[in-house]
Amino acid sequence: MIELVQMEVIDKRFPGVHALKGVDFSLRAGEVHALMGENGAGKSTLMKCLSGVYQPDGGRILVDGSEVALPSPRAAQDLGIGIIHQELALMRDLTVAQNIWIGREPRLSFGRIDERRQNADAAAIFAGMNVAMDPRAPVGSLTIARQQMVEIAKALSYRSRVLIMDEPTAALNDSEIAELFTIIRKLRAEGVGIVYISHKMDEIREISDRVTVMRDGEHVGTVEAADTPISKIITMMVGRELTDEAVTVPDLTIAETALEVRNLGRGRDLQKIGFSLKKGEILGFAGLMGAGRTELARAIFGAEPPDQGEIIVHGKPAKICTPADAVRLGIGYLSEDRKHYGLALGMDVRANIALASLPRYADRLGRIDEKQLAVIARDYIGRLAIRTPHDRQEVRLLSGGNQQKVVIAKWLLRDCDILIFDEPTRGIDVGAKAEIYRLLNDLAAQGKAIIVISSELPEVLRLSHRIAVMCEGRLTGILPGGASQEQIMALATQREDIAVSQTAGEIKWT
Amino acid sequence: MDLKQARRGAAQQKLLAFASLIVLIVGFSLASPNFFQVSNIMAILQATSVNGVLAIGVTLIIITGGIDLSIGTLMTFCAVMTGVVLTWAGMPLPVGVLTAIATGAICGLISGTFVAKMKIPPFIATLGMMLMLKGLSLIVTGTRPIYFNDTPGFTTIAQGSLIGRLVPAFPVPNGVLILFIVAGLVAWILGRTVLGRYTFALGSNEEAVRLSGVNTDAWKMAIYALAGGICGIAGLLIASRLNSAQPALGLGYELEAIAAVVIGGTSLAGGRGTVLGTLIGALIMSVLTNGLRVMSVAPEWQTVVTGAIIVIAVYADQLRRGKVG
Amino acid sequence: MDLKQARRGAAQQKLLAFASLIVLIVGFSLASPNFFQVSNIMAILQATSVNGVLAIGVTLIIITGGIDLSIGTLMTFCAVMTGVVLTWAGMPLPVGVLTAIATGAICGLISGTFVAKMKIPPFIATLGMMLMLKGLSLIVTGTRPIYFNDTPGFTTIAQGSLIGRLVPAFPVPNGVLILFIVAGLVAWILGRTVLGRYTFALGSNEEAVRLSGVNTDAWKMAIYALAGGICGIAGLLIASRLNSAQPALGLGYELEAIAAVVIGGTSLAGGRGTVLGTLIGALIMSVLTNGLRVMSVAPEWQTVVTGAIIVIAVYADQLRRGKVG
Amino acid sequence: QDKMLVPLISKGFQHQFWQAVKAGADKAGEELGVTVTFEGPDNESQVDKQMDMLSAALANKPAAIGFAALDSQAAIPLLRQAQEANIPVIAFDSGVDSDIPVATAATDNVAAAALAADKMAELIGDEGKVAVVAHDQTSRTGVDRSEGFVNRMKEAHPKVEIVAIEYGGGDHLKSTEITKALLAAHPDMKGIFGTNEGSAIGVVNGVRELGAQGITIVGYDSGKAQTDAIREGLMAGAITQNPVGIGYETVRAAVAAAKGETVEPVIDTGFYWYDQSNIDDPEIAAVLYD
Ligand SMILES: Nc1ncnc2c1ncn2[C@@H]1O[C@H](COP(=O)(O)OP(=O)(O)OP(=O)(O)O)[C@@H](O)[C@H]1O
Ligand SMILES: Nc1ncnc2c1ncn2[C@@H]1O[C@H](COP(=O)(O)OP(=O)(O)OP(=O)(O)O)[C@@H](O)[C@H]1O
Ligand SMILES: [Mg+2]
Ligand SMILES: [Mg+2]
Repeated sequence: MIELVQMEVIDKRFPGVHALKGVDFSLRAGEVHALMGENGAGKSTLMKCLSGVYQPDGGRILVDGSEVALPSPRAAQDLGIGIIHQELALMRDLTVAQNIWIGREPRLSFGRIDERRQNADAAAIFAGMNVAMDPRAPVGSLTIARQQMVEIAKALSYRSRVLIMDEPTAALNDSEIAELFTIIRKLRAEGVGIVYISHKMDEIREISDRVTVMRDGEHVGTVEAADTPISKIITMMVGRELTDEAVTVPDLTIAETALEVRNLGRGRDLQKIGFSLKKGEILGFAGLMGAGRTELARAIFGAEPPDQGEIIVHGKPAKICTPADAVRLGIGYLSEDRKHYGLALGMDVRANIALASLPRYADRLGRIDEKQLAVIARDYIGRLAIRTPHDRQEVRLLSGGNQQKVVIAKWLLRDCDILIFDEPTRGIDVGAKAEIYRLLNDLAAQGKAIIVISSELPEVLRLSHRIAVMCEGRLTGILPGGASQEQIMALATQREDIAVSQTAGEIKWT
Repeated sequence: MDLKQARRGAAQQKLLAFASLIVLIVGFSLASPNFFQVSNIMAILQATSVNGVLAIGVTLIIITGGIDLSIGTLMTFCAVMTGVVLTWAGMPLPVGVLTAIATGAICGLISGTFVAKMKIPPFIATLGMMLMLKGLSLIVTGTRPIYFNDTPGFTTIAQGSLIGRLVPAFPVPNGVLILFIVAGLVAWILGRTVLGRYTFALGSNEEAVRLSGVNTDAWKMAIYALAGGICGIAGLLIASRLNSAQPALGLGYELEAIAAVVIGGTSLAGGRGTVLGTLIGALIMSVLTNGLRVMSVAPEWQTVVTGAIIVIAVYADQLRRGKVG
Repeated sequence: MDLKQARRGAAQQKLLAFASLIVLIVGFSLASPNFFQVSNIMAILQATSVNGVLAIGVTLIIITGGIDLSIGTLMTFCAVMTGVVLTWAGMPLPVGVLTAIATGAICGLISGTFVAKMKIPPFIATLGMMLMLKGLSLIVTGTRPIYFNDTPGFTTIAQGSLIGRLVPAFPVPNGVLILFIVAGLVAWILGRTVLGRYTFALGSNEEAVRLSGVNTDAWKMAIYALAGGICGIAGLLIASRLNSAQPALGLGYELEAIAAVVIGGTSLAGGRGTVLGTLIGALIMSVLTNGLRVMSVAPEWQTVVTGAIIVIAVYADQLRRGKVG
Repeated sequence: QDKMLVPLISKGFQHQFWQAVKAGADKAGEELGVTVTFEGPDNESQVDKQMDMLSAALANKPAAIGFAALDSQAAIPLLRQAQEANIPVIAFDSGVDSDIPVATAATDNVAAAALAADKMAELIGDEGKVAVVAHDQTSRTGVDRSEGFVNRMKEAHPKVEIVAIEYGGGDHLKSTEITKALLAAHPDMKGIFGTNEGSAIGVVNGVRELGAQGITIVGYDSGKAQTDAIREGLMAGAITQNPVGIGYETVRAAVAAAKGETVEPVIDTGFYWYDQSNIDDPEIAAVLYD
């Protein structure tokens, strides 16, 4: 049987990095082929070779059994190969529809664009995806999750024979993931070959037919998904077994309150939010996409100050107008959008890790103690297993997951008393995820107060001592740790017009 | 619903962008009775025409995230080539018009090739062009102006008034008419056509456009060529106004045009911008210069006041957009 | 190991960055026996000093992703204020030196405030400053130059030669010494200090820096003030060379300085840049101008050749970095 | 507003020379009781900027206008507009090729530069290499002065070789660098002519910085730096026009024309050679400015 795509002994080097070491990969028509591996294993690089973004240094690529040259993304598209890139490749100043149809605009005479048809076509795609999206909204104004939906819609619009999805669900919530899977199943039935990259193990189980695992730029093995247990795949990926721990809720009755938020609000995005957070506590925030969790975090952190309400830090009312104020008070915020809000991509790993703590490592003349920073950077690179040739590598050259680890390292080094992590494990592999969970638990044990916002319910459940749930800019309830998924979902979908009756755990309504 | 609100907001914003301009006009009218006279208003419009056309051309390039420093000397070079064709070779007027536009487009294409194919930063590519064209204009003309005395009707290109013939009360010079036609055309291109779409897309995220399979290099070159052609029109206008091609002219015009673009709200980072904004920016600058002159402000104070008002106008704009807390 | 390799690569690159410069120098030396003479080399260095210092100042701002058009007229304004203090008020020399630097720093701080606090795009903020300072220099002086005849030793700031006294064979003028001291200092600030680190970080991703809890506005203002202070030094140099503060000078110097920065490989998009590159860029420009003059190339051809060589030099640089396929 | 308004549109305003013209114009304005305004573009290539200034001046309905044309042809439509509005135009500094101006108060730059050439030749012994550092390659004054100098040399002093004409835009620093490059290229250079104040001072600076000996410098216009250089002996001498006189005569003629009196069509304000020997003569001192 002729494979739809056959990649043979693909080799790719970057300065200082041997990213692909003779990797084989094949894709059949009508299958979902999961590509797994730790951060920096070479998954994205392999797929960029297949989609014409990179030219491999060695090996060959066959489509329908004949060797092809892929000198440009255009060439790949012409062969029916479409890709959703891990790092969103969108034009922020253009609208949703304009982004989707870029390069293939429906034209009228004189090079005019048929804007109406373009919008209608885009709307049709979103209708097919079961997503409510205005095709005329500028992409820059969307949250990262919704931008991800745009990327998916764009990839679907190509009607490709080969569809590569590089972590399409990293920013998505369970319900959106479910919608996406419906689409994927439909495409599979139509005979489309799909390469699916994800770090979410449960998804692999659910959607994939075959699984290929990569490690350190090498092909480890390809197995049938149906008869391979997840633990086996994990072992193939990380070379060891991982044990999954359950959350243990510590007794915090005598602990001091670190942060208290009262009646916080801003316009319609955030309404009358109140909660408190104790030292040593991990408070999880759950909610659907657009519930306002990010907005809340940004409001507390002073990135976009609230219109009303009080924030009390360590028992004292605080006035937080800028992030600098927040950090001075010992509050740190790890953004969900690392590319735009987390990293100075053109700077090296060391500088990024130090970015929030520089003055601490400088003398009175402002001289930076580079030696010490180097030691620290290497320490974090080791502890978080950041895959980089050295600590002076530019961050933009790291794989997505490794970039995320750099942002985490930045906030760990800053050593804040109150830490807000917004989607901290986005794009991070299972091994490293376990490591980060352990780190968060340790921090809590040291008496730090931690907020974790996550769209992955298992993550919220695995970490949180208490679980706050938001819906449409309101805090609909706070559940105790270990609550069931159903309880959370009930609160997450509690619309404003439905009277608030059910409460679980302590809820502050003001 | 939300979208409608947003649209209404945007429209209001555009209307408000006139605010600084209106304030200036009202202020000067109150300060001097000679300011708000038909002939002076026409003089202001006429003074806007060349800078306005240049600014519209460079708006295109700035939206792609680039910059063009050669527009001033390119304008001159186009004027010179027109002089060569019309006065020295004695060709008929339409050939001269075509020469100006073609010269501009070709030089723009060369700049575009430097930028797109040779990956030379736009600043350097067009700085090089600026110097080369400056020298070439002097070399071609032998450093002397070329006069258009032998081409009847040449001065009417900018100085005549088609509108004035129809409506004698509004003797809008043709140069201004041409400015508005160019503005309309470019606004249409930007808003409705594929070229315009790619202009914005390139400035927004060039890599993403390339990854979408678009031949970004070719489009970029097309945009530079278009901008060059527009500089050619500016060359015609200035030549017609001065009834001569002045080979030493042009240096410094790029700064003025870029200033008009930026005052008009287009970001030098690329990805956004409007022709209307540029037009308003250019008008603000010429109203300011003319008004201060009519008020007989001492020239050294004119510069100070111009600088201050530019800063204030843009600050007001930022306040309005809610960018400043 | 990998790191070492990377470092060696970077070092090689830096060495190679001299390539265009070396090619130019060798070329001119072969073309004219009068070019490679101690006195002419000193003249080239001296000619680099003012532009070089300005370029180093604006390098800082360009790395933050900004631009400063006011450097030329600010330099003049600093010279004028020094004249006011030294000649009109008869203060001693060190007060004059301090005045120049302080004036520059204060004006830089004002530009920085426009940019950081009032969110005015740097292009407009500094364009406004440029015009205001231009006018102010004329107003303060009453459009007359201020001479430094009453301040003994003022001309030695740029024209004397400390090194020449020690090593008579190398009469490096003090102006050049000052250029290199400024270069070393700024390179140190950029490479080793918190201020330098934030300069790069602001240009790389300002929002990320702000969300790291850094008071970005304050740092940005500090950077503009530092750059302004450096313009003050340039003002001292030019005043010392001309033994006078010429109020009408300065316009156009900004473009030359920015060109040196960009030729030196600093990106106008911000986030990257080196002082060494800027220095080389400034040297390329003055070697080019001087060499063409020494070769007695006709002035109009000088501009053409300069434009072409700038483009070629940067293209060679892009080839070397493997940016062009 | 009963006072007469007489705007002067010049070729510049920042240079000392133009300030001296302005001073003369202001003096006449005071004496005759009229309001004088003075304006000009930043440099002499900005022909169209000057047009805009002229039209703004016309908008104020002046009694008469003084105009130093950067390009006479280009100004004709506006001058015609002035004529139609019965606003008399007085040309100053250099003539306007048209019959619209009722009078012209100007210096004969060609003749003045020729005098500079004669003096230069005399000072260097009628042979050797000479260079020109000019302020502008295209403006009337720039062309007249450099060509006047060069042509006179060719005609009357064939053994003097003009080795280079460079243009420094009247910028002191650029002219300094040019001079240094010229001296590097021609170590046997005998003399340099600077065609305006900025160029001449630049030449003096360049020679001083290099410490070159035996270079004969001839300048143009005055200003403190130039008069100092002449007193010190660094500069051999210079041509001076009578800028104060130009300004004064322009306004005087403008007022006369506005009142309908007849005015002399050509007012030659003259030029002078000055050097160490006559710099303090009252006749010379009166036309120098600093
Ligand atoms: N342009 C580049 N220059 C240098 N190194 C690169 C470049 N692109 C990728 N790399 C390196 O190649 C390796 C493989 O990266 P890749 O992005 O393929 O990883 P990945 O498997 O997709 O990881 P993740 O799960 O984190 O997305 C990484 O070590 C990365 O740092
Ligand atoms: N479906 C939607 N329609 C319109 N706007 C939305 C939608 N989803 C999100 N938004 C925008 O996002 C804002 C809240 O998003 P925010 O990022 O704070 O939510 P979140 O709970 O963190 O979800 P996410 O998982 O997207 O990060 C809303 O105020 C709204 O402007
Ligand atoms: Mg990846
Ligand atoms: Mg969020």
